[in-house]
Amino acid sequence: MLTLTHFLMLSGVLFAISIAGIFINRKNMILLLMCIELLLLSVNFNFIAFSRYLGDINGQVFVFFILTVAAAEAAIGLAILVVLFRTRSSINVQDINSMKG
Amino acid sequence: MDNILLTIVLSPLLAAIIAGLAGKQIGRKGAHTVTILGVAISCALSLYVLKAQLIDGMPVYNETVYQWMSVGGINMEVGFLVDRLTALMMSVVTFVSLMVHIYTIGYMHDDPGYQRFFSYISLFTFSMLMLVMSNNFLQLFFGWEAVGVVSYLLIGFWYTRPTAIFANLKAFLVNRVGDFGFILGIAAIVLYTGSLDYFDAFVAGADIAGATINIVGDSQWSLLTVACIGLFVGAMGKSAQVPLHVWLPDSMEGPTPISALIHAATMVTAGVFMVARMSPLFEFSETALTFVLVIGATTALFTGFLGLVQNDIKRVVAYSTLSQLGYMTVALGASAYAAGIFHLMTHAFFKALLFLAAGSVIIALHHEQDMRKMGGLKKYMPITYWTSLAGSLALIGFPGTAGFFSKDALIEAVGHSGIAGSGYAYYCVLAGVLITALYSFRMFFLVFHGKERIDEDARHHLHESPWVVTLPLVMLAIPSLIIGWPTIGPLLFGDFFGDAIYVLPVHDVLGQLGADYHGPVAFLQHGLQSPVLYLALAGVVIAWYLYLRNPLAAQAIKDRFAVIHRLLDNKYYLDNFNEQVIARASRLIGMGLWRGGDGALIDGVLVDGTANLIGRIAGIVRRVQTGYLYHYAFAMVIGLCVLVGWLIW
Amino acid sequence: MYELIFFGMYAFVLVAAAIGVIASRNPVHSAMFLVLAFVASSALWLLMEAEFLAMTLVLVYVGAVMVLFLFVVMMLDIDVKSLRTGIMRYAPIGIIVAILSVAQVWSVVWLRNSGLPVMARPAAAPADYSNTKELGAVLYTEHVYAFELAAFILLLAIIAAITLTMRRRAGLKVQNVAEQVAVKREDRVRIVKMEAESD
Amino acid sequence: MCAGGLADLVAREAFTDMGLLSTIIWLPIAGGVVILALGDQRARPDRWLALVVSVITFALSLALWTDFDFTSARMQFVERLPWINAFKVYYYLGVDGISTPLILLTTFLTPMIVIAGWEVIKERPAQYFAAFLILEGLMIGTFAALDAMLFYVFWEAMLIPMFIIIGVWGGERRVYATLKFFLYTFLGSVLMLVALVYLHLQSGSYAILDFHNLPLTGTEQTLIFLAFLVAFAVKVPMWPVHTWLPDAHVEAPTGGSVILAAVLLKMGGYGFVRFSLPITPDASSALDWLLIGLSLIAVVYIGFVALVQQDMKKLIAYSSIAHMGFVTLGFFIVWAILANTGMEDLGAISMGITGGMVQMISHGLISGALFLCVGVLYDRMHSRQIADYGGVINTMPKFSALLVFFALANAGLPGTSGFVGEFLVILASFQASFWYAFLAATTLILGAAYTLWMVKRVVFGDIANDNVKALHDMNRREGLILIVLAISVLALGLYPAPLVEMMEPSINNLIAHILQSKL
Repeated sequence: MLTLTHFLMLSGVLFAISIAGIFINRKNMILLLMCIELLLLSVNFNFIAFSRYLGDINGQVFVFFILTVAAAEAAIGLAILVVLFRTRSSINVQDINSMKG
Repeated sequence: MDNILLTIVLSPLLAAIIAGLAGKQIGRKGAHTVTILGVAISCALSLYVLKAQLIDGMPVYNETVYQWMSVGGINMEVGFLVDRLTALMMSVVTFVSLMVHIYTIGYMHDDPGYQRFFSYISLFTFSMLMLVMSNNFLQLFFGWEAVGVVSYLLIGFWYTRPTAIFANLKAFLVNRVGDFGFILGIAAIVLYTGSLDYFDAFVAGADIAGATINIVGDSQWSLLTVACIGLFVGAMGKSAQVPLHVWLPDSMEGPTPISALIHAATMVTAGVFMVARMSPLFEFSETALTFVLVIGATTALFTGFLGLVQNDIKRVVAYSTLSQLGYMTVALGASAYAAGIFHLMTHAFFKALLFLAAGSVIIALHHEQDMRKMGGLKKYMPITYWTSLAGSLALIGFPGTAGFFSKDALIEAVGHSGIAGSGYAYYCVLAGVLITALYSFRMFFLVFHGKERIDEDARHHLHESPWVVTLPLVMLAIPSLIIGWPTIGPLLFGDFFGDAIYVLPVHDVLGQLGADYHGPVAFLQHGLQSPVLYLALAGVVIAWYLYLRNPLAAQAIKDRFAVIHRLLDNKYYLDNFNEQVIARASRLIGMGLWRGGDGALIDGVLVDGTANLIGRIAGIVRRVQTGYLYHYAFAMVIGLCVLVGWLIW
Repeated sequence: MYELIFFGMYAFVLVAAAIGVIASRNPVHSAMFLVLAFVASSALWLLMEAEFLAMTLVLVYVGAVMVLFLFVVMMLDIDVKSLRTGIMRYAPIGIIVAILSVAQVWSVVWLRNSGLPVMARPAAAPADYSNTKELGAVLYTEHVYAFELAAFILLLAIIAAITLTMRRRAGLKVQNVAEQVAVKREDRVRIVKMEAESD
Repeated sequence: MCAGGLADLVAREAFTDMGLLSTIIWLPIAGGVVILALGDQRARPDRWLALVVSVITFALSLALWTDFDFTSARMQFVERLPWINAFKVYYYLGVDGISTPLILLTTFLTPMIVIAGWEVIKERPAQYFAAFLILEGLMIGTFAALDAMLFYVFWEAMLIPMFIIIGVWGGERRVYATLKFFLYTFLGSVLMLVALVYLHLQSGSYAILDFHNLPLTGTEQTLIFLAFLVAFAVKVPMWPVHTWLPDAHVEAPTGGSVILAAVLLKMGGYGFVRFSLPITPDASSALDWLLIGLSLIAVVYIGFVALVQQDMKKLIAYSSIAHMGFVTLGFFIVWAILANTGMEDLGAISMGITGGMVQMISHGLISGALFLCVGVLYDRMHSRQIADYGGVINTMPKFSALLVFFALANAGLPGTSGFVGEFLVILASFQASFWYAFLAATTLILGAAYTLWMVKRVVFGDIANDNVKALHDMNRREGLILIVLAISVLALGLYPAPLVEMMEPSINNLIAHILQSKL
């Protein structure tokens, strides 16, 4: 029997993997962006699963919006990345430290 | 009457405005024409008002011109109170002012600030009239300050001279110290009467005496005494009484005409006038009267001493003014208000005369003021010589001159007074007579007699002054000599002042003298027997001996009493005290409060201290903020984990 | 039963792909793994009868966003080596946090199964059911404001991306259309008065 | 006047349309925005537009005076529109005898500032003029707002243009000064916001007039009073939270100093009479010793500090603090008078509060004029140090005459407006205690000392150096503004009755209100 639990656990695992990814690939900005995509994916999983099991279509609407925003975020994030690379020839997060007091 | 009074006040003001603002357009001639015209109108109308008061029996005029404002039921108005006292003052002020205006044409004729000067002195006339004609304390204060300001402007008339601008600041500040007391005195009266009007205060005079005020601890002071002393502190500032007299000698930095007008004849007597005007209040406070008496007596004698050692001709006259102001004040303290006013009037004439004569000498010598560089001017400047002689005789109280009548009566009155301190005051004024004669004739002899010590090139140009200078001298010499004869009777012993001056029967020394009064001639005869005359003559003789006959003796005395001479030369070290102690202490306090209070304590500890504290804490905390994005991300994620863990626990 | 098998299969692929994303040395590989993860999720979403979103995920993400990623990854000359130095420094914490979060999810949904597992599985939708239509029905009515806003955000993202990355290189020859249109006769033709030559 | 009167002063149901007050608030703001939009152009339309707008605003504001009902304490020219319904916030404007003079002062001074900056501002002039116009609208709004939220919005919004004015056109240490200015004032006003919100929660309304009638316990009053005190004391500014003012003044451009001294400081005084006194009368009564003490410290302490200043602007700034001490002294002397005279001596109380109000108006004119004078000198010599001057009168006689006049007015010369307030407050404080009056009256000496000493060193004397020698007298533009100010200072000094009459009903009403205990 395929239950909600399956999906929730799957999304939890996915979430955990992407968090681990953030820790591991902390310097590589592209991978960070990818990990964020994965995070959002796991969230979407939850939304769709609940939408399905609770019979509420609004959950899917939410996913729709998340996808939109995520796409926009990816576009801008990559644009920033490109600009960053142009100015610093590196996408190492360690180099982006002007926030350091 | 309204229109006449308004014209009296406003015509000098209008003239001042025209000369001041349109000075360039109307030129020199226009400026002096318009201002003299303004003051002449004023003078003529003042005399008319005096006549109306004296002869036509005009009732006391007391009307409001306009309401300045009304706050909390207290009406603050501008209005005129014209009685005989006011009318007399108006006449004296406008007459002397007119003389000074005319004199100025000659004295200032080559000064670039010609129009400005005329504007100022007309403005002064306006202010002084506002002061004497006021019917309430507000306007009195207005006039009081306004004359102070014009005096400030005039002392600093030659604004490029460092001494002049020092003197005018000093004059203004010392006067402000007086005004400080003055405004407190006014406030004390308002506290009781709830009104600024003279009459409300006068009517309540006896009642206020009963009221008390809590000042130090639980001791109850008489409100009236506080008010009167406050008012008198104002008078001390304006009328240059010890210890607030220090500004007057320095004020001689101003042009001589204003020394005559403001610092001899009119403004400095405002305090005397004011106390006389407030007689219904002062009468009820013995303490205040004693205070007045002692201050006046001290001023009369001790500033006279200073006149002995001065070499600047104007300063000698200035110290003699101080001394004479002391005399007037003594009269006020002895409740002989009429005598004070009488002396004020005669003094206005002869002191203005002496100043103008000094000015005449000064211009003849091209602004040389040091008496050691004069001498023997008699033959060069006969008119000035004779008029000076008249002035000096009047000053020392030579029998028959105006000064004789006023001073003699004044001293007699003090002698009869029973107010505490009158004994001290009596000896002070008697000794003062000798001193007065001494320094007056020292100056007279040094300037007009003896060896000529004049610069060679100055001697070539030496000649009598033009008529615009000598005319006022003559015009002032005449009243200086004779005005005492017709006026002593009504002014002192008659009913001249009517209700304007109020004296309690207990204090009425003039009334006692009046019992023995049988006309001026008899007064003169009586005067011949009093010590006053002989003291004055002794003074003249000593002066003659020391400065004409045997100048070496003067030097010997100076050497013998070097300590005293140094004390006098340094004006009892009062100026040094003011500058070194008071002024410096003020600056030090200011510096301390600024650097210490504002800078170190408030800004340093409170403001910047807080900022620094935050900065320091932030300095520790900011190490957490590595600036690496992933550290923030880690923190978020770990925080999320902790939060969720806490939630599901 | 088939569903469970399919779920297991795709879930395995998804997890494996996700691990591949975070673990592979080459960013290109990561991107490819991410594509795989998306496709697997899309299949899982189909299992949950979210057809429209599943398709959108494939179209938008795999088709557009991931291509973008790939472009960027390939275009930029990234020094992968330096990025991978010290990679294991934070790995322990990462793994601990990951395990912790899995444990937390697990504890919520499994151990303290607060009624969730027993929630009845909804019946499959009938054949004429259109997920797209359902979604559209709420999207254009209830959520129309949000929808418009999303459109606006996308527009903003486009503009932002363009303005961020656009640059004018020096020496590049470009047309300035506005200047061309605004040109005046005086700028181009100069009429010179000359004496007529006699011969 | 019944004590519950203030709330009845306005017909509450009336939802009136936008009217005169809105016009004079928004016209300058709109003008400012237009100027910003036009930007700097060679033809300099900005300054002409600024001048026209500010003059029109002033002309319109004169209607506040001509149409003012001098007999009533009611709010006049009331406008009330719903704004944020959920919180019962209204766009609620109205003026009485207390706020009208301050509004007129604002509209009167703004054209002066525009003219003063005419040729002087070289850098971003359009933004400069726009900032002042917007500031003008916001200041009028603050004085006219009868809704606490609206008041707060205007109050805080004012900081922005002022911050920009000092920060952009200021002197060398402008960053330090602006930061200090901003933090000080902001800290104060945040506490005020807390108090306002609390009052709203208690009364269910944001109308200031409702706050006036709100019964509050002693503790509540004390806390609210202290919150207000911080806000207003910073603005006034009172000792010891005054140190931002000298710095801000020194760094601000001339126009900024003028508006800061002339109007912004009055916000604090206005706040005391509009908020502290009527909303928390019992706390004001209980804590009046604190306010009187601080005011007297301001008069004496600051007087000494002003004496030793080397910088003209700093000196005038310190003298402003001392003069504002008179304002707060006049406001809070009320209970001391009652305690001393033992009777309901409303006359003296009214003298104190009226004196404080008149002092605010007068100080606005005089300090504004003095800052303009320093500006005239600064534009020529680029120095504010007294030591760099000397003998200015030789080269600038007309200017010197005006400077001396304003200096004397600053020293409280009778016949100028500076005297009126000081006189009334000294009279009133004597009713409370001899020593209060004694300390207050020291300003006669100190005020004259620091002002005239500066005048002596700057104006009089021989020409001090070649720079002074090269000075040229003021031009027509400078002459115009200074003469207009001189005339108004003189007019107010010689005939203050219209001003006092305008304030009288409102002040009487205020007194009746604050003497009624809320406990």
